[in-house]
Amino acid sequence: MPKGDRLVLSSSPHLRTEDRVSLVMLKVLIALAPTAVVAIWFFGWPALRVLLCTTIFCVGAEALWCAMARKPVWGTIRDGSAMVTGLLLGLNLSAGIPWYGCLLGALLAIWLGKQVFGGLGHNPFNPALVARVGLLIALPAMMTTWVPTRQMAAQPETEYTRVFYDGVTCATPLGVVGTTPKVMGRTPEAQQTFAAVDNPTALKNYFWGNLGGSLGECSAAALLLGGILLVIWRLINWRIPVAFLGTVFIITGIVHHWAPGLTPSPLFHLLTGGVMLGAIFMATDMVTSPMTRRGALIFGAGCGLVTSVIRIWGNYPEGVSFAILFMNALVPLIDRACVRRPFGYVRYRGGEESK
Amino acid sequence: MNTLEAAVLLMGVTGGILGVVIALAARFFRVAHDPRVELLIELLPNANCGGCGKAGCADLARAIVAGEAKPSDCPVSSREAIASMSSLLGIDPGVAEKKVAVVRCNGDALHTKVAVNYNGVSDCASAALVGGGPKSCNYGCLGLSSCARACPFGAIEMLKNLAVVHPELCVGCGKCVSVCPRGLITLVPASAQVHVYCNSPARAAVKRKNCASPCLGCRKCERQSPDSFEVVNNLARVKYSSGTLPTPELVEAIGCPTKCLRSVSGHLEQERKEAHE
Amino acid sequence: MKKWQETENVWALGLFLAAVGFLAALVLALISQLTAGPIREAAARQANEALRQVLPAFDNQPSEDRVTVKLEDGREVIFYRARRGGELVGVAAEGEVPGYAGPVRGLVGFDPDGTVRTMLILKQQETPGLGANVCSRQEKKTIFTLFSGAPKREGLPPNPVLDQFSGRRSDGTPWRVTKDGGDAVYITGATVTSRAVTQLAYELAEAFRTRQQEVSK
Amino acid sequence: MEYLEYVKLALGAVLVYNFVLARFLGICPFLGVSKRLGTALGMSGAVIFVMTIACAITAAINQYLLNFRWGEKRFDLTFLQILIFILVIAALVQIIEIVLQKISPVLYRALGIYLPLITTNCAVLGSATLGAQMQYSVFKSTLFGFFSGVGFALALVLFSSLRERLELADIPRPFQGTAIALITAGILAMVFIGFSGLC
Amino acid sequence: MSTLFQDFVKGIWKENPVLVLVLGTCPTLAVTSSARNGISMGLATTLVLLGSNLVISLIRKLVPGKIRIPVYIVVIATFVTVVDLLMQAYAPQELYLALGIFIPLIVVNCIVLGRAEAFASKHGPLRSMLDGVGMGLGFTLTLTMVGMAREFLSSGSLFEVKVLTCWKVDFLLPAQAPGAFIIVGCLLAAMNAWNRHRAVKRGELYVPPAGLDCRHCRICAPAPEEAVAESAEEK
Amino acid sequence: MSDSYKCPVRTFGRGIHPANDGKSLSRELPVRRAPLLENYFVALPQNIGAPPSWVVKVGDEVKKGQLLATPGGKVSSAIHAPTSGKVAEFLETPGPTGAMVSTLKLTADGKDEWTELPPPLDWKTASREELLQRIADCGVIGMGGAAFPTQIKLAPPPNCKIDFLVLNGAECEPYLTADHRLMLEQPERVLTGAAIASKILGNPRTLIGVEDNKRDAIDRLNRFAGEYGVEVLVLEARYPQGSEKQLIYALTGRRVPEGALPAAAGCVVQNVATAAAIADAVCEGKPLIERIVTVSGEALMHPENLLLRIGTPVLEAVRLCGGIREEPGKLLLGGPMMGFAQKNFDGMVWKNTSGILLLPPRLCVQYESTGCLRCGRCMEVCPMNLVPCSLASAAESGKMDLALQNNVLDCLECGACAYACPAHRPLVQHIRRAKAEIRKMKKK
Ligand SMILES: Cc1cc2nc3c(=O)[nH]c(=O)nc-3n(C[C@H](O)[C@H](O)[C@H](O)COP(=O)(O)O)c2cc1C
Ligand SMILES: Cc1cc2nc3c(=O)[nH]c(=O)nc-3n(C[C@H](O)[C@H](O)[C@H](O)COP(=O)(O)O)c2cc1C
Ligand SMILES: Cc1cc2nc3c(=O)[nH]c(=O)nc-3n(C[C@H](O)[C@H](O)[C@H](O)COP(=O)(O)O)c2cc1C
Ligand SMILES: Cc1cc2nc3c(=O)[nH]c(=O)nc-3n(C[C@H](O)[C@H](O)[C@H](O)CO)c2cc1C
Ligand code: SF4
Ligand code: SF4
Ligand code: SF4
Ligand code: SF4
Ligand code: FES
Repeated sequence: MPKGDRLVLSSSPHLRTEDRVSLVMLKVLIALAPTAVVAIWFFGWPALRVLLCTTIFCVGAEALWCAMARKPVWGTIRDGSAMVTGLLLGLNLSAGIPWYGCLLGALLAIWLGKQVFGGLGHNPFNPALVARVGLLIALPAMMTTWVPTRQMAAQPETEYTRVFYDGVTCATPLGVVGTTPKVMGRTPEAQQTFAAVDNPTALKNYFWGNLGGSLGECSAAALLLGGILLVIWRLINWRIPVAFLGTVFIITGIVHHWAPGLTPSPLFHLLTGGVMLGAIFMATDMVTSPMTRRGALIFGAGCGLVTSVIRIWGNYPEGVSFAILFMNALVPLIDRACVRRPFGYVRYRGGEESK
Repeated sequence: MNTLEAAVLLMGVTGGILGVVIALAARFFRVAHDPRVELLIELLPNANCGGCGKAGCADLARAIVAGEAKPSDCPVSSREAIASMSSLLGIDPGVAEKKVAVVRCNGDALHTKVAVNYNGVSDCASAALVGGGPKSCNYGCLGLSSCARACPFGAIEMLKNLAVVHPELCVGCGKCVSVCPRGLITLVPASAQVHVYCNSPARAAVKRKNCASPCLGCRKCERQSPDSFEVVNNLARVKYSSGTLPTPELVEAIGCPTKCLRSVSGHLEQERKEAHE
Repeated sequence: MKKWQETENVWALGLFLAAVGFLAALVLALISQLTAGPIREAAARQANEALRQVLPAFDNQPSEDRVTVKLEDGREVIFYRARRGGELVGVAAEGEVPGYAGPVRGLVGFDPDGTVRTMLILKQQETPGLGANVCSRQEKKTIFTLFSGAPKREGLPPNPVLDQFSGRRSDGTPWRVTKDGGDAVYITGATVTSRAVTQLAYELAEAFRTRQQEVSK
Repeated sequence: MEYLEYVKLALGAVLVYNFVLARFLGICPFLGVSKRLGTALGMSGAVIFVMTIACAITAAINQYLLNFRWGEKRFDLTFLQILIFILVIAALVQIIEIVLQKISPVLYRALGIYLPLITTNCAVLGSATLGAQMQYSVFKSTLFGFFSGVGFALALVLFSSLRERLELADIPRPFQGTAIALITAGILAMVFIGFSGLC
Repeated sequence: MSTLFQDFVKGIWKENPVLVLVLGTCPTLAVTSSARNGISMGLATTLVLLGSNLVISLIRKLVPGKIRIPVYIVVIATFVTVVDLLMQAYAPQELYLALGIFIPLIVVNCIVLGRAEAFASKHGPLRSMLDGVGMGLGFTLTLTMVGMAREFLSSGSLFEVKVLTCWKVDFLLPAQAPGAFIIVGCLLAAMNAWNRHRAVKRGELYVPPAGLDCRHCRICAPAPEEAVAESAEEK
Repeated sequence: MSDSYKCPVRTFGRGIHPANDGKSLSRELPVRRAPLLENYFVALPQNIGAPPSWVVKVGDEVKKGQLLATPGGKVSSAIHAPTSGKVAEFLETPGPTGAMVSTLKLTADGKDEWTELPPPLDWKTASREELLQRIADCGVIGMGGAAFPTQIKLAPPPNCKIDFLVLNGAECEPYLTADHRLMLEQPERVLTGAAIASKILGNPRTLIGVEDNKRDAIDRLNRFAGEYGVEVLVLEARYPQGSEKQLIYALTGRRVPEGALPAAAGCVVQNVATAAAIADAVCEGKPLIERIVTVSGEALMHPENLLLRIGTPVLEAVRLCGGIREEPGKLLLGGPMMGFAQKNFDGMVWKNTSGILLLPPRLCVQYESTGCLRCGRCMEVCPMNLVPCSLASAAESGKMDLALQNNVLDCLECGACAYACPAHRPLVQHIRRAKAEIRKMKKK
């Protein structure tokens, strides 16, 4: 007969899904793996060093904060969100970042971006992006010095490599494009520069990953693979990346068409810079994006709009981080605008019922 | 005309116009503001605890000036503050007797069994909705410190899973009273030194099974001092509204068999001591 | 009769405020007249301060003694002439080129023969820590120099990009940074600003060379 | 391309040189009335309204009174700028309050309670002074005031909705209240830096 | 003596206008990118406070209640203009430019008007001056502190002197706008933590600072006892 | 009703498929009548609404089926003795939710003698009022969980035209198979009850919704359904299909308006067991004193579907199933999704107790919850289209007004959200507290 000494008293439901936060984060890490591998393939060991540094520092920063705030350290580390933040932060940096840049980034991400707000789930802004933007403002020189890929160094010199690569450092395509109108204005030479970076060969390079920039920006192919995994696992709302990329495509397309010489083709915009990484992995961070379907569309479109505006007219060659953070700030408003009506809510009597 | 004259002229004219305008504005506005409201807000504690039943201190100030409330409705203000508010308004202070809260339960971790592992929200009201809470006594303190969190003055301390009020910190705002799902907390006159630390109307045998220090309803106290105690529903109560409040000495003399009739200080002291052990 | 402090007479209040305004204006007018001189001096000092740094010692007011010339593309260059004892000892040229985040405005001092003496950036909005480093000349004080009382160096604090033009003269071939095939050093990550500064130096030198007659009157 | 200039003025005032997040003006009300979205909306309306009018009037004063001509002679009374601007703004706010109360009690109830907060607020005097410093014409100054107000409103509304969300968050105790509000504002300021170069 | 001393000292910690009352936030954030700017701004404000408190306490018996505030504003604006003119004439030019628009904005700094209302209009000239200087120094101290923190955290230097010479690459975040918010936020948090720690240690009740709201600022409104005394007098 | 009704939706969308459905433990086991026990504990009130009042006192001898308590108001229901015996005492015991209730201890005399029952009615000829009165006299209440007095439900306000009588045979809760066995073994009782209820309601279209994981029951029902004018509809299995609003939507495509009763959508929903009880009451005059209960769970030695008398102690039910296999980690009254965890084995069977579950410790992990990820899964599964995570965080930080604004009162407490939450947030507990506090506030 039962003694009843092991009974647990808890509220219904008494069954729970097998899914856990740590599992969710593990899946995100798996989806990020192709991107990380491609980055290491193109940039060599320095890339691995950066990724390891950011991940370890982020987990360490989380542990340190929890120890100071007397929160359960292991319980917090275990959920794996710090690792995801760390890896994403690493993918947002150049392979040439020294270790202390990684450390500062990790502190910014975990402390300023996440833990002051109460930790996992409470942060209104994407921690990895807070760190990236913080570093961009704090250490602009470090954050705009890009390392060429190993393959680039081996290539014979062409017009294409000339605009990018000066032996030690290299420019990102967006960097070239961003400074071009400043230096040359909307002149034929500028168009020539555009043509040098925006042609089928170059685009193919960008797609597979042979270009300068952040580790995570390099291969659109790997990012898409990860994105497909995330969608299959139902970890992200596909509306966000679709709306994001779609808006960038449309806006840059319009500007490219109507104001030639101001910006390269929309395909160029989709394949370069952080837009893929941002749209697939960072705008979709569930903590900092709207939950409703309509909200997701608005959010994605907003990200695309701000990204395009900054890329075309702003000082910064790349606007994805700013755009996502800006839209993060709008999330509470979006959520408020897209309230869900409960089942059975009747707006018009007799008329068509609302969903 | 030189710059100096021009400047002086300009400012003189502007000043004059503005003076007139503002004076006119002041005249228009005279009714809009009652300065007494502002003064009262300053005199109120501005803790916005809601103990008065109004939406914060400013609202009470407005109500007092409008004659809908009395300064003494604020349970938090000191007598002096109430007196000065009253004199400000020229009304009778009508100071209510100071009240403090008391948690009528002895069921700390040593006395009352915890029947099961509770896995859920750490909040008394939530726990009470789950099978009546983890403790074996269904009337006693759940020990999940909802009241302590609710108290704006930090007057409730949790000792071994039992809420204990520090009477010197408590201002009698009553916030804790409304959060306790067991209705364990009552406001009593601050002068009362003795309470019955039990809330269970169950039969003595049941109570004994669940708790090491319940009120058995043995009527020992009622027999000794019928003016101060009464026993209803198997449970002794101090008659707070009667003129004669029991003293700690009386409690000594009665010698409650389960020690659930105790003085405030004795209770606090013992709980503290046990907690530190 | 009510106390004055509680008066509600509109005209009395108006008058009082007028009087206060009157007094305030009086005080301010007086003080502004007193400080007018020093303020003008300070402004002049400020204007000449930059000139003093790029020109040899002079005894005239170069900020008054200036000519403005228009370049072909319509931009303006201002030349300030420094004289000692009436004789031209140097000329400073002020001009503007687009930088990374807005215009970069600079001043270049020349010897009368067109040799660059020094260059100074007056106004820029480049990224702090990046482009701004190209433009700034800041004394680096440390506690060591503070305590050891290192001798105060002559002239301006050094800046590798700005200082490299000293001693050059324009001969009509544009100066370029090494990256663009020239010989001017630049700061990695701030190529645009370095280019802008180099171009500014060249443009001013070239303007001085082509208009030497007009300028060094 | 006249309109382009106005677009740039608007973008500059709203995003790039946002009053609160880039210029640090009006921080007290920004922190004080951003706890509820509703309050923030009311305050935003009041600020836009007052700033627009204040900029228009002060620009006129600056142009016609502080630099006025008497026959041949020009008087430079700019040293009276601070004095006269603040007096005019203070009076203006009071008058607006009265007028609103008389002509539109609804509007008064929506905006009126915030009006006294505006007098001692850097933003209004700041926009007037900046407009004067940049020698804007009266029309341009009015636009500047309006768009600066919109920038203030944008920051305030964004911030209040964020704060409403933060109220549900589990913020470490020392950071609760104004501290976390400032930190959030800091991150928001970082974001707004991204807009540099748009104007 | 002791009251005089208290008048002077209270502004420095107990009623510190920035940290305790979170007022005058704009200059605290805007001009503290370096310690030198912070100290200069603080001193300019102190000067204004001193002058306006003095004059207002002198004329307090003369001013009709209805136009009290406009008159005070005129007085304050006059002093601000004087300080502005003096700085323009005699202060280093780049300092004047760095403080920029925030000198005129001293007029609307709640601290200045607040002290005029709450203190100078009720006390004699000596006490008012002490109060003004005390509050001003409290403000100055805080601004300097914030400036030092920002300067040190961004480049390891204090008052433009490199203290940590090994610090090679400047970390520009604290020196810029976002850094200002974040550093002041962290300072507030540190102060909360410290006050709480102290209260707990002393076994006292810790009352967290009220959320910022005009109603919680005691500067503009008279202190309670005085208000009562006053209203009693009126009767 | 010649034209065959086409079920427009078949399922309600959203909801969950619990991975561990647990029904196989007891699905194949025929209902067994429990032997007579020594003591029964009958709690009062059994129904939702006004509590009835005892009409017996300590020491009274009662017969099986004798009235123990009469209804204490309109929305109230009678209670009858489960067996013959002596009233031993009245106790205060905690109910399944922990609220204290008055309980009568009945010591059986072993004779199990029926009292004189009212005569059977011919439902085809009896009047509507007669039928309703009989149902009331027999103490029939909703056995699907809500325990609402059936006679009230079957007499909807005259302004609501009832188009559908829906029999709820969904039994979507994992582990529970009581309704399944009932439909399989006694379809005619169920269908008779349905026909009676249908007659009372003025012969609306009568549907019975059964999930497609009970194929055998569907076949059995279909064999008889035509005779009774009832249509059997197959639903996709999905939790919480059995909730009346969702069931109505799945079967008829109608939505019950927010805050309204099903009658507003022209529907009345009855559990199949209730229908069987109606049939017993009308056709045999038997009061509701026993019901089928699934006693199951991996910690139990032999899970079974037992026909238990109301008032059977839980411990005895466990004993009847051969005791335990391992020390249970949870004892539940009801199903695992909505049932109540008990802190001891002192409980008893109520009229709406459909299951007694003993879950093994491995299914009773002490969950630690992290902060909400805002992943939206709770939102996706919520059958009421709410945003559970924001309701819960509003409740957690004490913002009941915010919760109310977000329609917390519409929550069914079905638990789908908490089931799906990867952060293991105690969503339902927070929501329940919010609802309780809002109700308290509203009362004030
Ligand atoms: C945040 C940011 C700030 C920048 N600031 C400057 C700057 O102040 N000056 C500059 O010349 N380039 C600036 N750049 C532009 C890049 O550093 C540019 O790619 C760099 O000048 C390298 O160009 P290159 O390929 O010609 O070497 C900035 C870029 C970024 C992303
Ligand atoms: C207070 C209350 C009043 C009710 N009144 C009626 C009623 O008048 N008519 C009716 O048919 N059902 C009534 N019901 C029963 C509901 O329709 C429904 O059966 C009950 O809420 C349980 O449904 P559930 O188990 O799906 O939650 C009432 C229920 C409650 C709680
Ligand atoms: C989430 C949820 C699930 C339910 N599941 C069932 C079920 O599987 N079977 C059932 O008969 N009633 C179920 N109910 C109860 C029904 O909503 C409704 O109360 C009942 O079918 C009415 O019939 P009754 O009055 O005969 O009990 C459920 C209620 C809720 C809220
Ligand atoms: C799909 C997905 C995307 C994520 N993206 C990010 C991200 O961009 N940046 C980040 O710091 N964390 C990300 N995380 C991890 C986690 O949500 C994040 O650490 C929280 O924001 C911390 O509260 C992501 C998690 C998931 C499941
Ligand atoms: S007294 Fe009440 S509220 Fe306080 S801990 Fe005990 S049960 Fe909870
Ligand atoms: S203990 Fe209760 S009554 Fe006393 S101050 Fe705290 S909340 Fe108010
Ligand atoms: S919110 Fe309520 S109705 Fe919605 S899933 Fe959760 S428990 Fe069910
Ligand atoms: S399922 Fe859980 S983690 Fe996801 S949104 Fe809902 S409550 Fe938050
Ligand atoms: S200092 Fe208060 S608003 Fe600027």
